[in-house]
Formats: sequence, C-alpha cells, structure tokens
Amino acid sequence: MQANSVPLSWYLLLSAILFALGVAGFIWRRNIITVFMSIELMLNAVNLSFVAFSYQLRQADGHIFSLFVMVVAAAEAAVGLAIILTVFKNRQTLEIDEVESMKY
Amino acid sequence: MTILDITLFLPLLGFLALLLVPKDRPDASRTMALAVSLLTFVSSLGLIGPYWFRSPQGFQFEQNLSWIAYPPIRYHVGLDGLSLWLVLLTTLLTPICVLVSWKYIEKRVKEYYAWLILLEFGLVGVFLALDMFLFYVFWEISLVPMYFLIGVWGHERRIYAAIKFFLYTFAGSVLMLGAIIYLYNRTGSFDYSGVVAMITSGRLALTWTEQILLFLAFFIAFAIKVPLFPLHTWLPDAHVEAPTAGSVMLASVMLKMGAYGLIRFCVPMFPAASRACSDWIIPLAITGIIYGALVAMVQPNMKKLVAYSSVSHLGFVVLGIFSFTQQGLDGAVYQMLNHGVSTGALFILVGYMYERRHTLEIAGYGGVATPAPWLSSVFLMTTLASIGLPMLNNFVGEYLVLQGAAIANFTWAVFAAIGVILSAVYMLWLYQRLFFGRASEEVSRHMWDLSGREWAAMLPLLVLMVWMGSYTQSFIPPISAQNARILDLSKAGVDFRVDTRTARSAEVARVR
Amino acid sequence: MNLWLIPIFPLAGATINGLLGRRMSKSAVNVVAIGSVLLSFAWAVKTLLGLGAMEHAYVERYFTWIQSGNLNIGADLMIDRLTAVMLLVVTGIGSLIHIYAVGYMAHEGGYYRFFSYFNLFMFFMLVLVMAANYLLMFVGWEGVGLCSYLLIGFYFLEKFAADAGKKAFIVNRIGDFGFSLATFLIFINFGTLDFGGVFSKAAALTPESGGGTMTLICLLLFLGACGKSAQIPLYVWLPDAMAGPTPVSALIHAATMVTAGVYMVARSAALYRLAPLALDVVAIIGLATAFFAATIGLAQTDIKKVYAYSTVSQLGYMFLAEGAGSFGAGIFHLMTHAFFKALLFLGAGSVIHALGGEQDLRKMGGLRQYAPITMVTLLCASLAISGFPFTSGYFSKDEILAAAYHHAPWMFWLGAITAAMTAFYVFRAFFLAFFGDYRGPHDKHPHESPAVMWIPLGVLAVGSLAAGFVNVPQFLAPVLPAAEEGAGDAWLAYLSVAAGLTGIALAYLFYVARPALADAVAGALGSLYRLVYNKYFVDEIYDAAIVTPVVEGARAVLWRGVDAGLIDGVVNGVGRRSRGIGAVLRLFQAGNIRAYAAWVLLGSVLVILYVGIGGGR
Amino acid sequence: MDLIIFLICSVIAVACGINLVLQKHPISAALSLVGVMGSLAVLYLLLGGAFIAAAQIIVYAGAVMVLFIFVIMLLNAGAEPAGRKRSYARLFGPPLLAIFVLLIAYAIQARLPRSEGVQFGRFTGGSPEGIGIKVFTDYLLPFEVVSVLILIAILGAIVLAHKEIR
Amino acid sequence: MSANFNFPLPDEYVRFLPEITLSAAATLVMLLDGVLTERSKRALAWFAMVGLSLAVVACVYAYQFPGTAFNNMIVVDGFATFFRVLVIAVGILTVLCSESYLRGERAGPGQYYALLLYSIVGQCIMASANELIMVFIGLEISSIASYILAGYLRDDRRNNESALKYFLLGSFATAFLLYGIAWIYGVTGFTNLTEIRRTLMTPETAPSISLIGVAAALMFVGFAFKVSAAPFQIWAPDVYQGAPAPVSAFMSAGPKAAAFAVFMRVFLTAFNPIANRWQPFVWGSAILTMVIGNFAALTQTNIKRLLAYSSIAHAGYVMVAIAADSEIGTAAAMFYLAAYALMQVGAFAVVTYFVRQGERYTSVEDLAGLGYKQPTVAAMLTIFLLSLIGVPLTGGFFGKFYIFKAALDSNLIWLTVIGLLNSAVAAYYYLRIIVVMYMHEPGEASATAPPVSPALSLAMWGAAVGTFVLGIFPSALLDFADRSANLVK
Repeated sequence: MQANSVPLSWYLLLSAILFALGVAGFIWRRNIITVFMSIELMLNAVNLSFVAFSYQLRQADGHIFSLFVMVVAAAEAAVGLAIILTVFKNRQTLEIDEVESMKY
Repeated sequence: MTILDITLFLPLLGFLALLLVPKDRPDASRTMALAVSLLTFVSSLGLIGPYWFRSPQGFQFEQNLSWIAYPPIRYHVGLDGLSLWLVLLTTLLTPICVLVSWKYIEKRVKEYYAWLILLEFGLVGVFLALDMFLFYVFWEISLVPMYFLIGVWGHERRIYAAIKFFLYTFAGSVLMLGAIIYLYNRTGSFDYSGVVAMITSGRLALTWTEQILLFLAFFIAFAIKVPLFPLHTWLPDAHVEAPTAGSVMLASVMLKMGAYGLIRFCVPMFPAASRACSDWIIPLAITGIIYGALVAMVQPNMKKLVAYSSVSHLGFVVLGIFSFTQQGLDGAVYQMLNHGVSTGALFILVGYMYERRHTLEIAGYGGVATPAPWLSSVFLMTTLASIGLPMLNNFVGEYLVLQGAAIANFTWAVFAAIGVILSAVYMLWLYQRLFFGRASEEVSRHMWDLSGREWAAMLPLLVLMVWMGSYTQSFIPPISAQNARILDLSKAGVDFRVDTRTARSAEVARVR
Repeated sequence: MNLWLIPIFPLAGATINGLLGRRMSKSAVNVVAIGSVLLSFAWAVKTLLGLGAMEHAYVERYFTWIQSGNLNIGADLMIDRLTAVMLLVVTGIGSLIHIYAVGYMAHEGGYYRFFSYFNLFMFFMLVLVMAANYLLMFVGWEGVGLCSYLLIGFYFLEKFAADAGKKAFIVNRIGDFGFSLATFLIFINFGTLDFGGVFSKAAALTPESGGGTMTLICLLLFLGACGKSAQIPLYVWLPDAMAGPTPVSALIHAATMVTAGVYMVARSAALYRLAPLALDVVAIIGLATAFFAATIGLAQTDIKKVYAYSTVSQLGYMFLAEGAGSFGAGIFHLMTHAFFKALLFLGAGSVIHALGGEQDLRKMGGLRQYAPITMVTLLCASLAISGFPFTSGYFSKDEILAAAYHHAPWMFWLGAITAAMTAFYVFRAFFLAFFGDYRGPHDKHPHESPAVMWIPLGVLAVGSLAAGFVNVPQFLAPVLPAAEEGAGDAWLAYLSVAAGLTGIALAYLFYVARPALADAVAGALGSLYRLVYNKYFVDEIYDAAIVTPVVEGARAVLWRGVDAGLIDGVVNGVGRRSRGIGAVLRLFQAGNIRAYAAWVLLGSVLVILYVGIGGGR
Repeated sequence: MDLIIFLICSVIAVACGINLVLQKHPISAALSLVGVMGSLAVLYLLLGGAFIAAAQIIVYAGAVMVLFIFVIMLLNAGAEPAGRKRSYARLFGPPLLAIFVLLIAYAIQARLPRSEGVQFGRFTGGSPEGIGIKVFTDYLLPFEVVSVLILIAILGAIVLAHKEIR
Repeated sequence: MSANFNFPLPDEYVRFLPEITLSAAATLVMLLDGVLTERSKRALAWFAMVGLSLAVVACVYAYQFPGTAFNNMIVVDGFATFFRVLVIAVGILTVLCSESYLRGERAGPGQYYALLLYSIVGQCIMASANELIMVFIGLEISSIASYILAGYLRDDRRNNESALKYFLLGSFATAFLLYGIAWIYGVTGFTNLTEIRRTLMTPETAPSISLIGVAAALMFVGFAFKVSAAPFQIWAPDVYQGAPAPVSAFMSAGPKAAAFAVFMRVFLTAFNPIANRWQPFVWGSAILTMVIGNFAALTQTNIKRLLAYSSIAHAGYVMVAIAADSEIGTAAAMFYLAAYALMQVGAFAVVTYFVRQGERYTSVEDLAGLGYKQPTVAAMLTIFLLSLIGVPLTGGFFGKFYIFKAALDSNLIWLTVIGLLNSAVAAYYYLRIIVVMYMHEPGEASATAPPVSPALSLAMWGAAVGTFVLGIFPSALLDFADRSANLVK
C-alpha cells in the first residue's frame, strides 16, 4: 500500500476507541446531559465504523445506515432532552446519582 | 359417555354449579354439595359392576379420546382393580366430609364446599387417568383446592402449613413432570399402557442410569406424597392446621395418591430400578413405621398424633409394595383402603371433639367416656381398628404386608412388626388420656354425645371397618388380580432377586 | 354340626347387651348374658356327644377369610379331643362365673357393659380354642386380649385400673409380636396355616431336618404364650390385672384366657417335637416362673394378689409339663387348675363381697362364723391346689412332677419345693382370712354372699375335688401322645404330697398356732423379705430400663431433635437460604444508572469473550 | 496526505472524546463533542462519504448539539459537584473498558482480512446522488417509516415538555 | 452505480398493511385529541380499539400473501403474523386497562393512545423485519414510544425516574446493538438476514468465526437488554415499578415479545450457522435469568416490582426454549410468549385496578382480604398467578411444559431440571400474594376498592379466558406455532 494511504483498521480502531470513550463518559460523568452526550458519542463511533466498512465494501449502504442512525439520534435527542426536562422539573437536579429512588 | 365419565365429571359440574349459588345462602350450598357428592357416590357404585363376581383383565370403562392433537395428549381414563376401591373411597368420603363440615364451617361456606367438590374431581381423576399427562394435570389440580382448604379454613398456623404443603408437593411433582416429558420424548406417547408395553417388550430400552434417574424423579414425587420417612414433615403441619374435612381428605385419599403412583408407575415402568432401589427404600419405610409410631407416642396434640400415626401406617404400605410379593402388594393396597377408612374416621372423631371442646391438646380432655359414652365407644372401635385388631380392617392389611415382607426377607418383618406393638402403645395411651379417668368440670360441661348427623357420617365407616376386617373376599379379589399383573410386569427384564421362597411351598390355594 | 353356633351365641349376647343394654332392665341383661353362654355350653355338649369318640379332628369350613396368592386363610372351625377339653372348661366354668357375676356385679354401674364385654370374651375365647388355623386362632388370641383390656379397665374412672388394662394389652402385644412372626415363618415353610396341613407336613420332618427354623418358630410361638400366659419375662401384667372385678379375674385371669398359651403350645406339639431346644426353653422358663411367682406369693397381703401370683406359678407348672414333653399333663393341670383357681378367686370375691370391698388380708380374719359356705368351698380349693391326696390338684401335679423327673430330676426337686410354697401361701391366705379374730374396722358387718354367688362356688368345689378322676392325659393321648412313662416312681407322688402337707403345716404353725412367729421370721429375713414383698422390683426395673428411655428418647431425640430440629430445620433452612440468596441478588439492583451501565458493560465483555474471541479462527 | 489528515483528525477526535469524559461542566463536554463530530465529518469525507459528512455537520453539529446546549442553558446546569457517592461502577469500570477495547482491537487487527489502505477519492458511492438513489429505491421503506419515528419524537417532546398537561 | 428502481407491487403494500393501518389509526387519534372536547375524549379509547382490531384483521389478511416486500425489507410469514397479532392483542388489553387508569390520573388520553399505537407499529415492524435496518428502526420506534409512555405522568417522580432510566440505558444498549450491526455489515457486506445467512453458510465467503462472533455478541447485548435477559436484566425492575401500571403491563409483554421475535429471527436465521457458539451462552444466560428473577422476587414487597422480577424469570424460561435451538424450541417460545403475555398483562390489569389514584397501594400487603371484598377480581388474579406458577389447565403450565419438552428434546437435561426447580421456587412468591388475598383480614386498601370499570373487567375476563383456552385447548395456537416455527426457508 502506498505511502499516504491509511489502513482501514485504523479507522476501525479509532471508532472502537471513541465508542469506549462514550461508554466511559456514560459511566464516569454524573451530569445527566453529559451522560446523554456520551451516548451520542457512541453513536458517532458506530457511524464511523459504518462508513469505514462501506468504503471497504465499496457500497453506499453503510452510509444509508449511518444516515438513519443520525435521524434516530436526533429523535432520541428530542425525546431524551424532554425527559431530562421533566426530571429536572421534579428534582431540581441533574445529578444522575440523585435519580435512584427505586432500587433493590 | 360411560358411568365412569359421569363419576368423574359430576363433581366438576357440581363445582361450577356451586359457584352460581348466592353467597348469602350457606344452607343452599351445603345441600347442593351434599347432593352432588351423594350423586357422585351413587354413580361410582356402578363401577363395581364388572368386578361383581369376577376380576376381569385390563381396564374397564376405558375411554380414550383425543384432547390435544400434538403433542398427542389424550383424555384416556379407565378403571382397574387397583383404582376401583380408591375411587369409591374418595366418592364415599366426600359426602361424609360435607356432613362433617356442616356446622364446623361457618365462614365463607360457599367457597369451602366449592373447593371440597373440586378436590373430589381432582382426586377421582388422579386414580382414573391413564394418560401420564392427564395424570399430572389431575395431580396438580388436587393440590390447589387443598391449599385453599388448609390456608383459609385452617387453624392458627394454617398459612405456614398451606404453603409448606404446596411447595413440598409441587417441588416433587415438577421433577415427575420432567420425567414424564423425557419418557414422551423417548416413546412419543403419554399413554400409560403404551409406554409400559414398550418398556416390558423391550422396544424402549432405557440405559441403567436413565432408568434409575427416571425412577427417582417419579419416586420422589410419590414419596413426598406418601409420605416416606425423611420427606414427611409437611404432613403433621398440614394435618394439624387443616379443618376436619381437609385432614380427612388429606389422610384418607391424598396420601394414597403417592402409594398409588408407586404401584401404578414406578414398579411396572422401572422394574429393575425399583428392585435395585428397594434395598434402601425398605429400610426407610421401616424406619418410618417405627419412627412415626414413636414420635406419635409423645405428641401432646391429638391431630398431630394421628398424623404421625399415618406416617407409620403408610410405611407399611411402602414396605408391602417394595417387598415384590403378591401378599405384600395386596396388603399394601388393602392397607391403603384401611388407612383411608380408619384414619379418616379418627380425624372425624377428633374433629367432633374439637367442635365441642375447642382444643386439640390431649391434656384438655380426660374422662370424656362419662359424658359421652357413645362417642367414646365409637372412638374405641376406631382406635382398635387402627391398631390392627383382628376382625377389623387394618389387621388384614398389616398381616398381609408383614407376611409379604417376611417372604421377601424375614428380618424386615421382624422390625416392621415392632410397629404393630407401638401402635397399640400410642393409640391406647391416647384413648386412656382422652376418655378414662374422672371428667373435669368443663369437660363434662362441653362434651355431649353424638348427634344424628354425626352418626350418619361415622356409621358407614364403622360398618366398613367390620366388613373389610371380617369378609375381605368382597374387596381383595380385584386387587389381587391387578397386583398379580403388576408383579409380572415388575419381573420384566429383572434377572436378579426374584423371590424363590414362595415357590418352595407349592400349596395350591383352596378354591371355594 | 354347625360348630359356628357355639361362639355365635355369646357374640349375639354381647351385641344385644352392648347396643341395647342401656335401655334394658337388669334382669333382661342377665337373661341375655347368661342365656347365651348356657346355650353355647349346651350346644357344645350336644356337639361333642354327637361327635362321639373323635378319633381325628372334625373340621367345618365356612368361607375364605383372606386369599392372596397362594396364601389362603379360611374361617374354619375344628374340634378334636384337645378342643373338646378346652371347650368344656371354657363354656362350663364360663357359665358358672357368669352366674356368679350376676350377684357380684349387682350393685356396680355399667352393668350391661360388663356383661357385653364378658360375652364378647366368651366369643373370642371360643374362637381361639375352636380355630382350625393359626391366624383364626390369632383372632381369638387378640380378641381375648382386647376383652381383658376392657374388663381390667372396667373401673376406668380409677387411673390404676386404666393403667393396668393398658399394661396388660401392651405386654400381650409383645407376645403377639412373637406369635405373628411365627405364623409368617410357618406359612413360609409349610405354605399354609391350617393345623391339618401344617402338622401333616411337620410329621414328615425330624428334629434334624426341621433344623433351626423349627426352633425359631417354636420359640416365637412360646414368646406369644409367655405374653398371654404371664410367664417370665412377660408376667408383670397379670398381678396388676387384679384391678378388674373379681369375676373377671376368675374367668379370664385364672380359668381360661391365661391358659390360652398353654393350649397353644399343646396345639403346636407337633412342631415342638421338632425343636427339642425350644422344649427345654419352655420347661426352664415354666419352672423358673413357677418358682419365682411362688416366692412372691409368700409375702403378698392382698388376697387377690396372692392368688394372682399363684396363677402365674401354676401356669409355670403347666409349661414345665409341656416342656418336659408331657403335653397331656399340662392340659390336665390346666383343667384342674381352671376349677380350683376359679373357685379360689370366686371365694376371694365372696370374701371381699362379705367385707364390702376389703382385699387386704391383714384386715380380715375370723370370717369362719360369718361366711361358712365360702370357707368350706375355699378350703376345698386350697386343698386341691396344694395337691392334697385325691383332690384334682393331686393328680395333675403328680403327673407334671413325674414328667419333670423323667425330663431332668433337678426340675422335679425345684417343682416339689414350689409345691410346698404353694401350699404354704394358699393356706396362709386361708387362715388369715377365716381364722383368728376379725381385724377389720368394726363399723362393717361381714355377711355371707347370696345364693346366686355361693351356688357356683359349690359346683366348682365339687369340681375341684373330683375333676382329678377324669384321666385327661389318656383321653388326649391320640392328639398328644404323652412322653414315655417311667415305671415305679410312686415315691415321687409321696414326696410331692409330703411337700404339700409341709406347706400346709407351716402355714398353720405361722398363722394359727403361733401368729407372732410370722412377723419374727419376716423380721429375721429382713431385706430378703422386703425384696420378695416388693416383687423383686421387677416393675420398677422395667420402667427404668425400657419404658422411660423409650418415651423420653422419642420425645427429646426423635420428635424435638430429628423431626422438628433436623428434618424441618433443613426444610425451613432451604426456604430461608433461598430468601437469603434473593436478598443478596436484589442488592445488585442498586438503582444507580451508571452502575447498571457498568453491568451492561461487564455482560458485553463476557459475551464478546465467549461468543466472539473465544471462537478461534 | 490522507495519513496526515487522518492523524490530525483522529487525534482531535480522541482528545475531544477524552475531554468529554473528563470535563465536569456540561458545556465544555458539549463543545468537545462538537469537536469530535467535526473531525469525524472530515474523516467521512476521506472515506468518500460526502453526503454523510455534510449531514454530520448539519444535523449533528448543527441541530442536535444546539438543542443540547440550549437545554443546558435552559436548566443552567453548572459543573457537577464533587462526587459524594463512590459508585462501584467507577471502580471496576476501567479494567472492563480496557478489556473491551482490547477485545475489539484484537478482533480488528488479528481477524479482519487485510485490505488496501483508504485513499480519498477511491470510492464515491457516498455522494448525494448515490445516497439519494439508494434511499428512494432499496431503502424506500425505512425512509418512510422513519417519518413515524420523527412524529413520535415530536409528539413525545410535546407530551413531556409542553406547558400544561390538563 | 446501478439504480434498480422498480415500483412496489400491491402485494407488498398488503404485506405492510397492519403497520399502515396502525399508523393511520395512531395519527387519527393524535389529531382527534386536538379537536375533541374533554368529555368526548373518552371515546378515543374505543377508537384506538377499533384501530387495533382492524390491524388484527389486516394481519390475518396479510398472511394470505406470504413473502417479502420492499426489497426484502420485511417478510410476512407465520412467525411474523404470530407476533404481530400477539403485540396487537397486548395493545388491546393495554388500552382496556388504561382507560379507567387515565381517568383516575386525569391525564390526557389522546397522545397516550397515539403513542401506544405507534409503539405497536414499531413492534409489528420488528416482528416482520427481515433486514437489520428495519430491526433497528422498529426497535427504536417501539422503544422511544415506550420511553415516553413510561414517563407519561410527567409530574410523577417515579414516572420520570423510570423514563430516564429506561431511556438512557435503552439507548446505551442500542448503541451496542448498532455497533454489532456495523460489524456484521462490515464482515459480510450485508444487513439482510437471509443474505447474511447465505454468506455464513457458504464456506468460501464465510468470514472468520470470531468476527461474526463479535458482531453476534454485540447484537446479543442489545437484544438481551430488550428482553431483560441476564446479565442485562437490571433495568427492568426499576422501570416497571416506576412506570404507570398499564404501561408496565404493556412494556412487560409487548416490546418484550417483539424483542424476542427479533432475537429469534436474527439468531435462528442469520446466526444459525454459528449456533454452537452462542447456544451455550444462551444456556448460561437462561439459568442466570431464571435464578435472578425468581430468587430476587422472593423478598419483594412492592407488587409491581415483584411482577417485574417475575417477568425476568419468565424471560429466562423463553431463553431456555431458545437455547434448545430447534423448531420445537421456537414454537415453544412463541406459545409461551403468548401465554405469558396474557397472564402478565392480566396480573398487571388487576394491579392497575388496585393501585388507585397516584398509585397509592402498590405493596403486596395492601391486597389483604381482596378475596372477600372483590371476589371476582381476586379470582382473576388468582388465575393469573396460578398460571404464572404453572398449574395445569392454564396457559402458563402448558407453555412451561412445552418449553421443557423442547429443552429435553435437545438433551438439555440439566437446564430442564434447574428450570423445573426454579418454577417450584417461583411458586412461593406467587402463593404469597394468594395468601394475602384470601388468608389475611381485609385492610383499608381493599375495603375501599371501587367497583371495576367495564373496560378493565373486559380486559381481565379476556386475559383469564385466554389463559384457560391456552391451557385447555392449546392445539390451535400450538399447531400454528409449530407450522410457522421454521424460520429458515
């Protein structure tokens, strides 16, 4: 492979790392919104994989897929933020650890 | 639509009918229940027909309709010498239980009788089902009503007892379900006769492990129900806490489901395994006989005492079954009936006394014979029956069982016979503490003699005690014939330990 | 011949009295009770006459009782010479005691109950003696046990009565345990329980070929006999059984039921022949019982207890005879004993009746002017039991001692000593009751019993004097061939008579001539006397060694320990444990979202590890 | 050339990602997320996903993130306070995460068949034209169905967030 | 760049008819909600009922034209139809339960029913999806709708919490699922299940097992989460406890059934070739699920939470059927899900009736004496509980029986034994409820129990009758399940 071409696997690794970072954000951050954003990060990572794979396969299907993922992500964002709003209205906090009245 | 189907489904219809009776008319439901149960009993009398003078081969009134197309589950019912008397026992005891509960049950009368009748349905079904799946269905159905009878109308610790009873039995029976399914997967059929035929003809060859495991799966379910020695602890609680009728049904019929299952399924289907396992089953049975008697001896509570005595008596049944001798099996089955009659009667009488005095503590009585002579005489007779006095029913059963055990292995008989001594000890001691001595003031105030209704409930049982004790020919022949077949089946594929000692005494039985 | 009528009459009487008795007048009850017994007596006599010589057994088969496989038990009755003797004894003496009871029980409550039990007893006793197979015999065997239980506990208001009844039944059960085991073995080895079948098969065997099984069978049978006939070690119930009304003691615990064991052993003679060892055991146990019971009898103060122990001792004699191989002699003594012992008890009853319920010898005395008839009849009985020449006892005891001598001389000597003691304590009782001065409270006025009571006494007195002239052993020879009769042993007879006379003389010396002497001797013997007076503390020993450990063990170890503690502990433990598991598991549901996410991560890692990378390739 | 761009962008992406995880304040988290998205858009371009790249900027960075920031402002969410709860998630999270990444990486490196490197312009299927054709032929149904999804989203937002519920 | 553009045939629309009907109904409800007056909004429930009933008809009609539609996006076969009808039935029951509940909470019915119907659309799509993208979208439609439903009473703290948890964790898991899809797409080049299967079957094109494995694993996470199978069951109790009772009823049955449908379709068609890889893991997961569900339920006091755990346990039984990895297993799973849906929704229906305004009475003890205050309701609950225990003549029993039969067919003896013993354990906590209802003296909760609304009682009766029918005459459904169990054409 010539000098200035990038091995596909690098893209995949990058996506893996970003995915992992998303997971990490989900687990580490305590602000609900940030947690939600880490999910978005994960989705982005997935999208990268899709696009990368579809490059390798020379198909546009992956792109379609990631397109739909974006749409869904947008929808989720709307709903999710609405939910967060209600939670905040009732609890006056965005601390995720505060939202555990039901357990065991 | 044979008379057998009628006997089986009358209770179900009765149950549905009872649900329609208005709540606020308890007497209506009482009468209804009595009518239904009596009708059932009458129709069940018709079942004796084929066995009147002869004991025909195979199943009578066989009915084999498809219930569920696939997997092939069939409504396959039939009657043979083994189930005949058990069915009659059930149908006889139900009306008696209705009578017994007449005054005893005041709250939620309608539900009570509904459950009682539904219970009858389940029990009759268990004894008639010839399709293993159907058998299991009835087996479980009979569980629920009893659970409610104990849990709702029982005494103080009724809830604990009810749950214990249900879980114990349920835990055992799920394993049986597994075994049934396994057999189905091997044979493609739930049909009892079919499977047995396959096994005996060797068309279905189970490996040794398979056979042992399947045997155990069935055996544990039945052993819990019987109950066999270490698995018996649900029984005292359930008996003590249950209302009178509950205890009666429990002791007289439900315990027999286990023994019945042993004879019907375990022995013919897994002959080799049964014979192999009898080496440890019999010691357990004998332990149960002696242990039950000893523990019964020291109980301060009447019902508990009778309950433990059941453990002892049922030990005889198991001993008889696993002695694999004609006498043993006949005795076992006969003992099942005897125990049904005499222990049932005992529980009824205990119930009578509880209704009067409102305590089950033996210490609360004493000198009852003075205020209630007839009650004490009836109780005496029942006591004598249950300690196996000759010319009363239990004697025959115990004798045959012990004879059979002795034929198989004399040592067993020696130990088991100790139980006979002990039974006299605890029952007579109980009788003395209840009835002899001078009646204390409140005893003489509370105890009065039997009422007409109470007589009506007891009389059939008393008659049966004498009849079954003095002229066994009216009962044993069908049993014997059936057991002979089962004995043959149990020899299938068994190349070891087929008893030779009876063969030596080739005395041809006199025929009259 | 309708043998079945013989037992059925009493049964009918029992049923009628039992069900309707409460509404019937006393006289009606009497008619039913006595009538039924007399009827069966009459029918028995008629039957026997009809049967004539009875060279071999006459059997009537009625219906199959139990039929299972090759086991077939019929409700069959039979009569042979042995049965005949028993039949007459039971029905005859039974009727007399019934009549006597009318007078004795006149003032007791539960009159009808008493007679219905009494008749029921007759029924079972007759079944016992007429049964044609072991199991039917066992029916009677248990049945009489039941009636004795009921009758001993007749005064059930008193705890000691109820206890005595229970004790009797349970001790008998121990015997029956042996009996039933024996029947099992018999069936296993002979394939039948019919006397006919068993004995014909047994005849084919010899002691050698019979082997250990026969011995085992016979020993087990004898265990049964020990229970029923109050032999060591199971004799303890009989003295307590005196708690019942005196007619009961006379009929059941002297004349008939307690002899059932003797009868049964005699019936099984054919088997015992095959088991010499068992025979020795029988003889030794019998002799031992005879001796020890006699020693105890020496010191009892309750008149009925005295006679009770003498019964035990006499039964021992009978077993000694059978053990010595002379079954005829045993039965002979059984018959004579039935007469004089029944008489002794009835007499005692009449004495007690005369004193309004007093049983303690020390509170009697001087009754000879109050109750002369009783005294005379009792004298006859006492002479008979002491083997006074030409009374019935003389003949039978002579036979026994002779047989014992031929079996083993030392047995004879011991027997003779026992005879002396017997004579001594019987006459001790006699003298204490009728001679000297009245020692009881003076508000009571002793009086002679009514005719209905003393007439039976008279009849029995005649019997106990004359019965000896019936040569039972010879009559029984076809059934029970006697052991070889050694010649020229007249001196044995003299010796036994001498022993008896010595006993009487001593008794006279101690209790009439020199009353002080008795106490002096008792004092001199000291502890030995106390030991005997307290019946060797056997009851206490049994209680401490068997009853208490069993009961307490059952309570503490089995019930509290094993049942409630171990088994239920495990069961409930399983329940508790699984609830515990649940309580732990639910802790993972910490409610914290990030924790949940961590779980998901963990899960995914596991899945990838297993499903993904684990796959290789 | 590609390599350099890739390296730059990926470094930015990872850096922003890490920043997202570390930042206590949602705003900075949001901004770093935007950074990630931007760099990803460039990478899409490299991979021949012209349309996706555009969509990424418009939809994600444009719409979605604005929404986020809007909400953050609305709730004026401040920096999260120092964690009071010691959630065990944080304890055994890192090793798990490491394992996770390693597993995936291993799969990528060791198992994935080698293919020639990525070079800009080699593949242009991701052009708006190509996407358009795909969407309106093979992916017609999902494309239609997604409308339902969006409808739900709107409805949900109304249900949960509008002023008065009754 | 080939533009193979061909207009969809009428049949294809017919195959998609149920979804169309439902969306139409949903949209109508939504619009009507705007125009109707408060009073007349009651009618919306019945309107939704009509829509659902029409959808059922549509399903049956669509079944007349089996096959794929829209370039293999969806496939209409027995399996799909079965689950379509099932989820719609669940929807009907839910509507019936919700009617009085919403009135009690004075919550606007319009959007509620609309969301409900939309969510059912999503589940129908899942049931018939033959293409991962459809799976994904269907899943999202169903999930997002139920996120909102879970938090529908936005002023209720429990609702919010439940919604938030469900939403965050749900999308978290979905991300894994997507990642998995990306992988499977990358290594096979397809997202169409049949294509994927073909690729895996043909040796020369078959990629490395472990790559497929990774993909399968990641998708497993997503699905297992949706069906609440261990170790991904954690969210369920909190969410079910917090959501409005009728919504919990719906979520514990509908989405779960649909998710199982997808699960089975994906793993039994696409990943069938590597069954030997994932089957053992399903085995373990099944045991874990049963154990956690049953044992953790033993000590629960809140009845909604208890039912949540029990629903986990039942998911475990279905996993057993999947572990059997056979057509019988699939049929068993299908049957069981049907029976389970009936009894679970039935039980929740009673809870819905009982909790009262603001869900005041959610503790098991509150049911004390219900058997005498409200005999019919109590009898119903008893029936459902007995069915959950698995007492004969109820659907629950037959379902269990059939599942264990399948398991034994595949020689999963130990799995069967453990499952059987588990059902014995489960009996305990169900019995406890019965005990409280019949053997305790009535408390004020049951004393103040209002009469049952017609819609609710209709739901209960429907579920009860269904339970019995499945228990006594299972043949019809069973045959259908058996016939449509062979996913692999």
